[in-house]
Amino acid sequence: MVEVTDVVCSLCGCVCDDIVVEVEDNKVTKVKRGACSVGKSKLMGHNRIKSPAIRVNGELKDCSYDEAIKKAAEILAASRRPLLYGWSSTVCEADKVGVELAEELGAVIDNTASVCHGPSVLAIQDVGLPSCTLGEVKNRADVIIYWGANPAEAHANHMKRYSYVSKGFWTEEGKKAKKLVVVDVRATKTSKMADVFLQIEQGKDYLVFSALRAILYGHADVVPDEVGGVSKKDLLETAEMMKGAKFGATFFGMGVTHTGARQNNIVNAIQMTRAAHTHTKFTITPMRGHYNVAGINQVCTWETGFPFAVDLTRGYAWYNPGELSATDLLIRQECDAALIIASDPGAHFPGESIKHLAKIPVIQIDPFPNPTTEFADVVFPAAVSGVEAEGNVYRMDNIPIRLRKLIDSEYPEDEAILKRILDEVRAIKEKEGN
Amino acid sequence: MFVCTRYKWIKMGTKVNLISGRTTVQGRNLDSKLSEEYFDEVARCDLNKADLEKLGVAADESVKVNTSYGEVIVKAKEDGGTPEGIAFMPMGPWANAVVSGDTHGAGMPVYKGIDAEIEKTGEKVLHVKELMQTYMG
Amino acid sequence: MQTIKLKLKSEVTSGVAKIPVEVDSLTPDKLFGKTEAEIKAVTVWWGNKEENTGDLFDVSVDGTAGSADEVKIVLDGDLSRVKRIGDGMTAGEIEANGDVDMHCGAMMNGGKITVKGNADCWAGREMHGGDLVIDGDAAANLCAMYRGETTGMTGGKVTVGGNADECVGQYMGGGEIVIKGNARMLAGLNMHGGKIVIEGDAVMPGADMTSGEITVKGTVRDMMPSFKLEGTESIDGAEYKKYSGDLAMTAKKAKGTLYVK
Amino acid sequence: MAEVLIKNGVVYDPLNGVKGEKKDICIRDGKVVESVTNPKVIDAEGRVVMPGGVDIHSHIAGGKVNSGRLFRPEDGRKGLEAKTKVCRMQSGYSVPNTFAIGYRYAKMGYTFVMEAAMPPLAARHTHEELVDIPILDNAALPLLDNNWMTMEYVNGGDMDLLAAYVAWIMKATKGFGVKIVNPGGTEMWGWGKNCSLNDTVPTFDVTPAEIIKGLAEANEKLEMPHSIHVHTNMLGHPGNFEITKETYDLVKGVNTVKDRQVMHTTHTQFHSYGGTNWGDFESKADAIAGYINQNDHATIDIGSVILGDTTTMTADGPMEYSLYQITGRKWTNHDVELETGSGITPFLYSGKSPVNTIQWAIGMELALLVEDPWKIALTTDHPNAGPFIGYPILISMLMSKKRREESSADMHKVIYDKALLPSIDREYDLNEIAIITRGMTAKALGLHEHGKGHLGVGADGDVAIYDMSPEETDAGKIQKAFLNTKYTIKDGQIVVKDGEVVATPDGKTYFVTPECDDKLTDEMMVKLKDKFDHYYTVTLNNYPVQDAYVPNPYEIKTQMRG
Repeated sequence: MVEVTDVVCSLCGCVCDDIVVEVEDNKVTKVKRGACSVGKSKLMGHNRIKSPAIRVNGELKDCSYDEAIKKAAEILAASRRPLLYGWSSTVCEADKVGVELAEELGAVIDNTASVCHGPSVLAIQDVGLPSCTLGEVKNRADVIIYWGANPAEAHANHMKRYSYVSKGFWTEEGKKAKKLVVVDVRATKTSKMADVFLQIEQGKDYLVFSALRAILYGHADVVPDEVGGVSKKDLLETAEMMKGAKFGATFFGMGVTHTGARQNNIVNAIQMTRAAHTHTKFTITPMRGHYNVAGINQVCTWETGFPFAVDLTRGYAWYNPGELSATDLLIRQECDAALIIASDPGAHFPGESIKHLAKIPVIQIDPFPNPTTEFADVVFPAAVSGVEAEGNVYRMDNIPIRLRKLIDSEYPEDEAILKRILDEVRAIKEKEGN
Repeated sequence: MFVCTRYKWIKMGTKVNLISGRTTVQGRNLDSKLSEEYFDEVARCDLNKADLEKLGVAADESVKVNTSYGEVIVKAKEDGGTPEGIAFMPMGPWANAVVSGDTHGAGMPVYKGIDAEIEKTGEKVLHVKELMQTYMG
Repeated sequence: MQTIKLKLKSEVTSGVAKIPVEVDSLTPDKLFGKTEAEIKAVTVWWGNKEENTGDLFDVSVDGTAGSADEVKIVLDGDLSRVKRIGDGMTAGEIEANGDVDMHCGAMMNGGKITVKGNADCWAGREMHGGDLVIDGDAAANLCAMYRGETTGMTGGKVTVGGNADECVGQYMGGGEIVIKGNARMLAGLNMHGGKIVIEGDAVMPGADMTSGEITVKGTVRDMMPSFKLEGTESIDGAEYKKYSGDLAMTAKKAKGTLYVK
Repeated sequence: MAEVLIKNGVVYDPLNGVKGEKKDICIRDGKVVESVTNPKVIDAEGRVVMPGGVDIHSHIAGGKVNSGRLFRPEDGRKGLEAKTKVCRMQSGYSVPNTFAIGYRYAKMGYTFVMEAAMPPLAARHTHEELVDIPILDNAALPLLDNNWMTMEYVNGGDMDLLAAYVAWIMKATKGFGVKIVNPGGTEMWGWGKNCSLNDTVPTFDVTPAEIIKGLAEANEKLEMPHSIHVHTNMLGHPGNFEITKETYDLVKGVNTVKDRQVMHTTHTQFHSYGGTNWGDFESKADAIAGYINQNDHATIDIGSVILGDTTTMTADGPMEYSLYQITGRKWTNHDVELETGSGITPFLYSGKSPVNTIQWAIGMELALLVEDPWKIALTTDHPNAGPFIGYPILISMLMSKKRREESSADMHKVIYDKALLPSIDREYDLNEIAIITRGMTAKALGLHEHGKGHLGVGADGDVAIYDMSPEETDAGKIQKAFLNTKYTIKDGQIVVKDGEVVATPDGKTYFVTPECDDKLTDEMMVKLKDKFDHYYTVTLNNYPVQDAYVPNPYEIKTQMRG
């Protein structure tokens, strides 16, 4: 038995890196410390896709990697509008090959941000993002707002490691000396911990943000008695609490990105932060979901100039979420082939979009079988990043951390599979004289 | 401490405002979506006690969730945190069966805030593989 | 006067995948002076391959033109996957018989486009001049900006016969938009010039506006809580409340005007 | 390996005293040699030949650069170019993608670029992007001035321990030298405040002046190739020239065994401001240049303005906030725990604005008023005062008074009242241009000892051949020649020919590993470990940049002086 320390979790955007596990006979046998139940489950492992396979007459038939590579490359090289989607639950090294493959194919490349924090990215492109690393929140923040986020369920270590419950340099007393504000439609595990819980009407976030902004800028007089189910009195008290902070930190989740005004909710959340910043230090950070969704946004941006929903048809990047994001392409039935890696549109896309995916050739690269496997035509099992493969990832605050390899795998890494597909695509194009 | 609870969005009868979102157990099974635990956690719809009573549904009985974009059968669950008139489904294939793919030029479907109707049903909840089969052909 | 008829061949949109054709190369400016054979040889993007216009469209040319102003392009067939119609045009006329895909009239500087159907997202995006008439509905981001830009439409006139989806005229700096039907949420978002008239209903109009004018003749749902009531005014015989805003942008910037019944 | 002979060129190699001589350059195995036997011959036909350009200060890689790209798709759409058989896709103007950075610099004849600010905690990010930039050799300067460790050692006067910490950061980040940005101010910005040179930073009880001096001493103890590299306090504030001069004075007494300055201060244009507010704002370039002329311990780069829209980005968080408050445009801020921060906001430099006009003049005034070109480098602080692609414009301005007069006529008339530029007659010659773009920069970085910035035997085979004769006086033609080389040769390989990129080899990353006494390191580690145990959110073991991030390393070892 070997104890491995400083293990990095490859599940959610918290990317906790102080986990201790035991490894025996090339297996993770125990997660001793550091991980939440979700992360622990990831580290301990699940049923795997056992072999590469190609669908023949409706059934997946096992085959060699060589055969699957050849088939995948043929599908992609013949495609007039391929979609390469996913990229969030793998490492940046693989993402780079993905961008190169997309460029070679004249494909659309999109990542899971488009159904997660894509609206946040659009908002940042509108007004920017006054933010900070999570350690700044840990050491300084005395007022913490979770808006449309439920970290107690979705990011179980977030409050303990980084925010409300953590203890830092100027926050030695921990939560005793902090205020927690939760804004949500439902009462949640997180809202039960709050000093202030604003239970707002579903879909009315935008109005509440604007009201708070007007108050923070000194125009409480125009704000009506009630906004989005919240009384003016509560809004005024919340604004006072924000103004009185030494260091305020807002975190927001999919309660805001998925609702009503979507990207404009986030614009407004950021505008509220800027308004609060005229009184005191205030920051805002999206609660990114997958452990490396921030990373594919980074890689895609430094390579193409744009973070997601990028069309490389003409050899240069045309960026436009809402036109080129995966769900849009699929509901419009635009693409004629898809490569899905490290994600599961079968589970997370609207049914209307899945219908088109089920009709076109789909290549899947993933360690685990999932709903997408049910209609994939070529399937590649891959090593699990963070357990069987190392590589770079970006935490929700864009801090880069290197995943560790804990055990050997019989399966190749995502990067290696993608490189082989890319080589094969190039060989086909060479043969065709392109 | 103050808590705002004056909740105004209460619809009549079986009409609800449907939202979907993450849960711990759903997250724990992200890499094992074919498992029973995932099925039990995700193929469900949380409603307030009052709404359940209106529907005449007990916990763990099947309900049909209907929107303009589709319908799906899931198990009903009681959740005190969910206000009257709101239905919560964990994110996953069942919730998505009734979500629109239209992003209104934003790239993001509206996963929360969908007008839905809920009714009691005797039909069985489809397993994930069966649910995926409905998208084929 | 010259009429160039382009009818999209049915096989282009009859496959399992409906791959868009991008026709930014087919504007009166760019086709002026070309023979039928030359027009057929102009390339358009269909997915990741460039194709000859003649391979995707039935092409016919009638009459002659002394300038691009005298060129009229008539588009027929299933145009629901034809993107960037009239992109950047400065003169002449385009008539599209049916629903058109995204970016119709984007970056338009002059001339006229008539859509005899619905227009998908970003019609009139960053339009600077000319006339865009959409008989049916307009999808989201009508006359809005490109991602990251802080100026959308700056000139010209857009008329929508039906309804319009979210974010009509976002970051609008000039020009005029008339929506005969309803507008979904956030019409005139971040507007800093120009004029929007919504004859039907609107949701949260005028958010973050700093200048310009919006008139909603129907009902407003979810009025922004950060506007100041300035009084009432009569427009075309009807009484309107006049608001200034958006104070969420600070008083210094809140120079927009919103008329609501 | 292949040999190359560059014949008939007129060579400017200031580090070797070659000022426009007709001279052959021989390259074997990527290095300059005395002679070659069977070379590929490039006939330079009387054109100007220089060593590959060395940029001393540019923001090309890392978190804030990429945040700039991410939040400005409207800038991205400006520079779109399709992939070719050789080149990857390109995008962007003020914030180009990684590929475009490599190609565009190489086309201007540059072969080495220093990334001027690397937050240690996010060093992996900087390296990931550096690796992705084709052709260019590169290095990065870790930020060390607002680090709690630094401030605590400065406060305690423990200069040896400070040196041990600097050494550890250098190794942990694979960094090249000590970067200082608004010392103390960024920590204050953690609370939304700022500070000036002699203000005390609460909690840590140190002044920016003490931080600068302490780091200068630590830097020299470690015998680093480069001096401390300083962005002084109060950037961009009217009247800041006094603080700038005071900052220079701080390190006057610091000794170095190296043949270079003890302080390089950067983007000096932003620090040469007179007046008390934007109304009476005026140029104080003469005061700054006068100081530099009279002293030998400090060098500067100009940070000259290129008119047009750009993206400002710096670790100086409070400064970016001030700028955003002026413009109201989008603003991104990213404070980094225990270390540093950053801010980003777009900015338009307009010739119609009196303030921008004076700023535009100051950069060039500095270059023209500093008498010895070995003390000054050409930069735009890319992309802060303008994108690097504007260098050829600046070169043509420095070489032609006529061009400056023509351009001044288009600017706000304030240029004739509050700027000095119209009264300056000096014109740079090609030798001086070669100094401020390669000779001086390589020497100030200590890279001339490692084959950069010159063409002597043993130097790297990095050569730029410009499509102009040495007699050329037409500013337009000079600008055109410096934008697209006839040839750029990198390590003996032709990478640009006739203004087109023809090959894209990987660049090397230069970093310094200073060694110091184990006992000292052990003592420092006790304090450092406490920081990780209690305040950082990344563990000590996951902090250092792994070797995998630097696949083409060039390591420079130094030893701490006892």
